[in-house]
Amino acid sequence: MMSADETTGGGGADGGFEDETGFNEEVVDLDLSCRPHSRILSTIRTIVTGLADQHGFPDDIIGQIEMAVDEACANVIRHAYTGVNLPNHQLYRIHLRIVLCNQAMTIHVIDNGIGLHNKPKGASNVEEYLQRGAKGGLGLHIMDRFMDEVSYQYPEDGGTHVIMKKYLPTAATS
Amino acid sequence: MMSADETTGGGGADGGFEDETGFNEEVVDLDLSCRPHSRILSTIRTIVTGLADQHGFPDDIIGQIEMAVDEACANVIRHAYTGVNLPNHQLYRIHLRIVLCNQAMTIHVIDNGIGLHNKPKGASNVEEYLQRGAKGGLGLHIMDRFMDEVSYQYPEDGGTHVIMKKYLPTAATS
Amino acid sequence: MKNYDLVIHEKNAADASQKVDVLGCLDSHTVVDFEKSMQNVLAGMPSHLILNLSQLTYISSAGISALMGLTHRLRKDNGELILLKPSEKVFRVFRTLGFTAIFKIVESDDALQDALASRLG
Amino acid sequence: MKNYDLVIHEKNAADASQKVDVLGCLDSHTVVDFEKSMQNVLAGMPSHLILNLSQLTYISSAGISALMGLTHRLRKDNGELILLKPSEKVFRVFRTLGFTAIFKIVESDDALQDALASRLG
Ligand SMILES: Nc1ncnc2c1ncn2[C@@H]1O[C@H](COP(=O)(O)OP(=O)(O)O)[C@@H](O)[C@H]1O
Ligand SMILES: Nc1ncnc2c1ncn2[C@@H]1O[C@H](COP(=O)(O)OP(=O)(O)O)[C@@H](O)[C@H]1O
Repeated sequence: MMSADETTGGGGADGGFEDETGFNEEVVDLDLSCRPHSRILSTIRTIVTGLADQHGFPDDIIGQIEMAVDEACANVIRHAYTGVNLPNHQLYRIHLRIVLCNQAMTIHVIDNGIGLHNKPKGASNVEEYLQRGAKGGLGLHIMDRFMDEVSYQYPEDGGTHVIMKKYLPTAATS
Repeated sequence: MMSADETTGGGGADGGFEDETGFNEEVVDLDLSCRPHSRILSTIRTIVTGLADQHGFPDDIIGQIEMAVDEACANVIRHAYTGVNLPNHQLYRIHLRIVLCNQAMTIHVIDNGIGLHNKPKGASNVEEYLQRGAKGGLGLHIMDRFMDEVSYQYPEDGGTHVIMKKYLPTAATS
Repeated sequence: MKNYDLVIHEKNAADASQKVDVLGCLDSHTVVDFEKSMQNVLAGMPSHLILNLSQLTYISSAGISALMGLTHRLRKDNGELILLKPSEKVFRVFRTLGFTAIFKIVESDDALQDALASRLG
Repeated sequence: MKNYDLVIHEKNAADASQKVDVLGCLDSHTVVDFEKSMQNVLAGMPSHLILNLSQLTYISSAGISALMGLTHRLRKDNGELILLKPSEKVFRVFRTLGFTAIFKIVESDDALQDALASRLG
């Protein structure tokens, strides 16, 4: 039913995504790409909430997916390319891949930036966030808290590849 | 705060779209890409209508943009790759570029297919469509009828690049 | 992600008309199933085919072409395709493109009864 | 494509509190303008800052951090940031993340009057 995620390979450059979905009738997948400017965030939220709604998620969960994706993209915009010198200006991008299958919605957020290897662990709760002086860590915490699965990959050629998955309520209970 | 965008230049390598937007603060642009399967059409319509709505278009015009884009994408799916043998399966794609600026929404629909060079002119009205036995031409007619500007480009390396533009009602009357 | 469905009603014993509710969207994807289902319906030789479009949320040129095909086939046998209560959005598309002059469209169940009575009476 | 705006009301002459309506979304993009505007508002030394969030449709971590910053700055001067009537969606985010225990949130204009009276009285 969802060959898609099982065989998932790397993200990578534009068009270099591996075909991971085969021709499964039940899967819809879509690549998005844009410049990493914060004014794109509302556009991305409109797209993600529209697709989550069409896919049958209830409103409260749509809000969670919206926020997790917004945080991941805001991180690319604010952090990924700081002090990075890429050979080609077209490499400064946010890439998204959205995969809709019977049981879940999976969103990949990919950049070619400095990488999140030695990331400050996301605050595991709000107290921790406050102890740090309410600075940093809240975005990663929100992604963790609001999505069912979050994982990070670090493509060989650099950058960060975040994969977030949310199951449809009915599928989760079955 | 937003170092990223400053150094960002042109549009996509992604199919070689030209950058028409420069660094205009008011412009949002976004590349989309997916496999040319008809089940993606409802997903594309959800995205396009969501963005048109966010951009302030009234419902009746949103419906027109929705239909024009749907027809252009359906044409890629049904016609562009018929009998085409591309060297790489990743070239069988629909590319969309959506540009939102102050006065208008522009949608590019691009394929790497056989090209529409000797296209049967879109039916210029429904009578003409009926005289042909109600076969063909209605899709191109709808695109022409519902959008303010429609133009076709034929990239050197093949395929079809349709550009459709719709002005915001207030901008059009100013 | 169900955005297309059909409800095929029993053929009316009195006048041999048949009603089908079309739900969701009729686009280049869903029209394949729609045409197959309509072929089965027409095989039952209904006098008239009534498509209830009140819950049709979207129609593309592929959907319109399918309706044109049905119209022609039914008229050949002195039948009629009747489009019942199209939503405002779908009606606007028919009107803008000039299809209101071609399709038989009725806007209420009363008008449907009148239309059937006048054709069959 | 206006999806963020502020309405900055006159400072209340009686209790020196000030109200600001926050409209639309407070995300990583719009928070830049928001923080600049709030700096100007705080320069006027309001006793309390009341943010009317009834028309706030979205808030991200950047928006929440900005509210945290305002809370701290106001409390330092014995003032308070009061969040008035957040929409259900925004309130749900505050609650799920534990911020209802940190922010001063009031759910009606009556409750706001009570809160101001008790703080100033
Ligand atoms: N895509 C990314 N590339 C590089 N660094 C990142 C990325 N995403 C997050 N980070 C790092 O992780 C930290 C924590 O991120 P987050 O929890 O969103 O909080 P904040 O953005 O407020 O610092 C950031 O400060 C940044 O150093
Ligand atoms: N992207 C495309 N690539 C190749 N040929 C196309 C493309 N778009 C349209 N065409 C050609 O133009 C014709 C008219 O298209 P259209 O008006 O949509 O009607 P229909 O799809 O019903 O034939 C198609 O039959 C096809 O031959």
